[in-house]
Amino acid sequence: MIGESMYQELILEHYKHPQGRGLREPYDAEVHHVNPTCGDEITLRVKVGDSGKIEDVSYDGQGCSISQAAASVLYELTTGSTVEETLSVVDEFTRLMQGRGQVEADEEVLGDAVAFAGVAKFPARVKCALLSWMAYKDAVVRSAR
Amino acid sequence: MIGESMYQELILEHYKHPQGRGLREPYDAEVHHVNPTCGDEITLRVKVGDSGKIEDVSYDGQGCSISQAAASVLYELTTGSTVEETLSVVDEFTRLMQGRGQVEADEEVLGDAVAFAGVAKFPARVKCALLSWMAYKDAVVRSAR
Amino acid sequence: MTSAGFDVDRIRKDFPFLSRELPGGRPLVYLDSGNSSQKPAQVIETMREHLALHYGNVGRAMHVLGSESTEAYEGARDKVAAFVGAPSRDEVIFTKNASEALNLVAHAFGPHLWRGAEGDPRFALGPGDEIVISEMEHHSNIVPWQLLAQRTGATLKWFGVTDEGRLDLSGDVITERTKIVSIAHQSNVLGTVNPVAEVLRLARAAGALVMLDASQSVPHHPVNVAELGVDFVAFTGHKMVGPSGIGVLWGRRELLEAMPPFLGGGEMIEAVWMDHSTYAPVPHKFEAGTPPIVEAIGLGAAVDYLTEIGMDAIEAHERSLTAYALDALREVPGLRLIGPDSLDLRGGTLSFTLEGIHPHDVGQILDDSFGVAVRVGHHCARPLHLRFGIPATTRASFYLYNTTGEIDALVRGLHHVQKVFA
Amino acid sequence: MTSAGFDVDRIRKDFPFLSRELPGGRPLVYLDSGNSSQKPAQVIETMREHLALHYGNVGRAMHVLGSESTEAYEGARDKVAAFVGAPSRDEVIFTKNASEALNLVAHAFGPHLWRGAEGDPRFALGPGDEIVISEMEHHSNIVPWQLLAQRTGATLKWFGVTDEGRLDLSGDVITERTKIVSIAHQSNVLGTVNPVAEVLRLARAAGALVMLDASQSVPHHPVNVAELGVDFVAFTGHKMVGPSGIGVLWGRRELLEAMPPFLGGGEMIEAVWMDHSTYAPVPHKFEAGTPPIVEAIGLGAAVDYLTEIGMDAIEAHERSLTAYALDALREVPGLRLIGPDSLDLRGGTLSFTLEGIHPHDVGQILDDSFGVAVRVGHHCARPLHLRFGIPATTRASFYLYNTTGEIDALVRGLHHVQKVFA
Ligand SMILES: Cc1ncc(COP(=O)(O)O)c(C=O)c1O
Ligand SMILES: Cc1ncc(COP(=O)(O)O)c(C=O)c1O
Repeated sequence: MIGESMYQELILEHYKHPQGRGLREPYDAEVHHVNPTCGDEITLRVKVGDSGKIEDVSYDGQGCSISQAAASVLYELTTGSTVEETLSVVDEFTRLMQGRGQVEADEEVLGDAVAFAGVAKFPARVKCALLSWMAYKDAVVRSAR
Repeated sequence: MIGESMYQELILEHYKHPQGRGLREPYDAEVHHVNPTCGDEITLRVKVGDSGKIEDVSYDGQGCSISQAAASVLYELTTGSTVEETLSVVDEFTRLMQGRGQVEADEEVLGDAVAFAGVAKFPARVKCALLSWMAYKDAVVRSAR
Repeated sequence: MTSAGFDVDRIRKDFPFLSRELPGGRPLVYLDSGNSSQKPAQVIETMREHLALHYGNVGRAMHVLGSESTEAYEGARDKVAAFVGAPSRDEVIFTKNASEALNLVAHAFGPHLWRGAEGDPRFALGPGDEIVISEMEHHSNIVPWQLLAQRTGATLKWFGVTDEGRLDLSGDVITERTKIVSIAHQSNVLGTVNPVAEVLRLARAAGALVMLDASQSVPHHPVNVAELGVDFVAFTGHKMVGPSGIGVLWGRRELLEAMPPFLGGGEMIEAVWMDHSTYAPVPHKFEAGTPPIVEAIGLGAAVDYLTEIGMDAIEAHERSLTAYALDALREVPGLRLIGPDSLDLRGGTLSFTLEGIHPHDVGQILDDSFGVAVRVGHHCARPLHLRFGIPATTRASFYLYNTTGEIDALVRGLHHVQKVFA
Repeated sequence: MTSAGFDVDRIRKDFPFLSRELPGGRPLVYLDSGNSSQKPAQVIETMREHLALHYGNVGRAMHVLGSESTEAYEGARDKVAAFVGAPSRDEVIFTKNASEALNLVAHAFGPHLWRGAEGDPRFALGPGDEIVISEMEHHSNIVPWQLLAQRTGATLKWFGVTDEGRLDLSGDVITERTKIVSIAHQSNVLGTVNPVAEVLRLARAAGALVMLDASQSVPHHPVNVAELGVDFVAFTGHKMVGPSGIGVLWGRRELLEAMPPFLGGGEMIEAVWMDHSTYAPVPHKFEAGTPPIVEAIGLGAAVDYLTEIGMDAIEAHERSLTAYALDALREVPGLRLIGPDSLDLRGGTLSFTLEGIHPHDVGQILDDSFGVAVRVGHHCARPLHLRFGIPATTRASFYLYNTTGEIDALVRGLHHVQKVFA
């Protein structure tokens, strides 16, 4: 990449000190997602509270620093928010990632997750960043059933 | 074509005043050849004398000026020569035509037929020029059976 | 100037080939764009610069050059999608030419699809099933379907062509057994623009899919695939001021997803084991191996170029050239036009015979003596020529860089040809 | 300078991409030629000039531009044929890439051939018949054969790979039922050069045909197809300093003639009627539609460029780079080389893992901080990575323009990567 490093300090921070990592009880739904092209995988659980707020997102998996850090940031951004709020964050993050570097990130919505903007230019890495987020979306849908 | 016209005076001369045109008796073999890509066709007969010399080549057909003129030149170059001599002329003519303009014509062998040198650069026209010559080769082979 | 804002003299400055002089100082008059078009400096320079400074393989590379190439390649897909009004960029598949696009769709049909659970019945084809094309097709829209019929035992049928050079839709060519109808949007010989809506209606009534060979329409008219309402559209870069080596298949996403893959290899997979594979989502499912990267980027530049001038303006310019040429050719004695002789539903492609003179000779003398480049032969549409009982025609085809002066040169040339062979 | 007459500094001047500077004045270190190579000015300029001044469609046109294009296009075929020692120029078929070449041959096999009288028994394939590949193949030499097995019901089998990264020829993989064996000449991951003669012996004993995926050998070694003695060879332009959009299939003439056509369309026919067609002689039988004209011409220029430098000299240069790199990488702690660790029967492609650090991160940091371009992932050889129990590797691959200084940069970069993730 020119000019702007994909490895923002923040991403390395999350990679080295992942937030919320580990699988915990209780949970409403558990999913297992794999990126077949690069072998990255994640197991992810969500617990939704009675108030409709995300009480916990717990996860475990393996992969590159981008996929690991993305899961950590996901944990921070979702826990404590309503399901609806988190899904709009997921949508915005997905839009950013699939924008091939042409899309302006909405910092208001994304918070720390804007650090991943540089990833969008590398189609091969987009999937790394999205792995946990797609797993999260899937888990939330299942938890509502 | 640049520099050197395909339509040498000689070719036009042969086209307008074809030599030996028309089907005649007697003959040892008759063949009918078609160029399926452009629809040109020719019927050609050969008569070989006891001395092994070509006594007559007679032909009829339709096609562009190149194919018509080539048949006329063929008639002139073959009649009166031995089968062997004519086949080496056919070989040289074929070599020239298939040389994609890279091959130097042997005037000693080809005589008037060098006028066709310019045709060799046009793959689509090479078949026009060769139609009667291939028919002749075929007929000679058959006449020997 | 033929329409507001369209300045052919300015356009001609963009095309380096026009700076060539033939021996004797003659200009080069290129009336063979239906065969392949010339390229503007904008396209050539885009390709040169990419090859020199930004080249890397796409998709799989994670470095500066790889990401620059990927961005430019996928950006070209966006441009092409917008150019033909594709509902989604993922419906645009890059092939090497229009022929590959047509073959790709033909290969989606077959009996082997009955085996797997994944087989979609719309692509199941066997004995008794029918494929429908027309008598005015280019060989590239005939032979793939002949080969499909041979592979599967299905029957190949076709619409005829009227004496005026129009599609003859009478008779019950399309039946309940018809699975696919594939016809030209515009004939590369007659210039005829076919009535897509009518063909579509007949096909839909029979439950058949419809493919359009738009090789001769996309370069010359505004084309919107969504408005056309067909299922597949094929076209080719080299005829639309783009480079060789690049073609396009547009297809409805849902159908592309239902189709089996065609070419197998790198980039078209999701995951590979020795005994089976899963495939990437469209469009990549149909782009096996390293694609024509720089060629797609060149096509993107071509689309930019055409868009900037405006397809409406290009169409209008060609229309006025065609009107001029129809008038001028009518004055040549012994000239027989093959195809519609009015401006109604036709493009700028004029094929004709000259009495008593073989087209090969016409074309060669025009080139030799006047530097006028036309195409002669059957133009890869032999059945159409058989239909008209002629082995070959001479064809003049126009594009945005042509002028009425060049049509005058053609007519002068034809008179000379008649003198040479008189 | 690594061998007499080979001057890498002079060569580097031919490659415009080396003039690029990354932010901070860092040079660009390109170690990803196994993925795709860079292009010298000679190739780029040949293409530019042809596009600008000499472009026309090939074969069918009879005018100045058409004949110049045809001459250049067919001239490129002569060059390629000479470059790989093809007994006849007509045995060289231009495709869009190596993947198409491999698919083309795979599509020659099938049960449909039993129907027609023209079917050659060597290409008849059905249930019980076997296709043999290997575990070290690129996806482009796996998926086409998987698809063929699915279409026909034939069985796909494969040679394993030893821990050292060599083809494991033990066991009776090839049997009397084997119809085709297709393996890589050189692995795109391991660098291993496979023992062609031995594979050929086994295949011939079983009466099977042999195809070589030479995508990674033709660019880097002198290759003579006649001496190799195999039946088919595929390679690709973009890996041998040529453009994208062009690949090559070489095949024995007699086999090419016996094969059914693959893609149908213009230029591959002799004559077309609505209900059947006859086909052109090889090579045109397999070149449907407008071919990648300018791309073939660019490949011709690439072949000229490589020939002038000399394939022996290029091979020697890469060999010395490989020796240097093997030594240097041995010094990096936690680095595990996947593939032969001696110079014996191997090319300049080095794949490895770094303990505890994902290759994606290795590649990206190398690029980010050092401008060192390597490839990371499974390099389109996922089964090979599964074989070694790893999801991905980092791969450095060398070409004629690389230097030992660039290998030093790689090693410095790897040390830095280890620091970042420590
Ligand atoms: C060994 C091998 N085979 C086949 C291919 C496919 O070549 P292409 O992408 O040009 O189709 C490659 C390169 O990608 C390769 O390294
Ligand atoms: C109507 C039509 N269809 C298909 C084609 C084939 O296009 P390509 O040669 O790019 O495959 C052409 C042009 O040659 C054409 O005019």
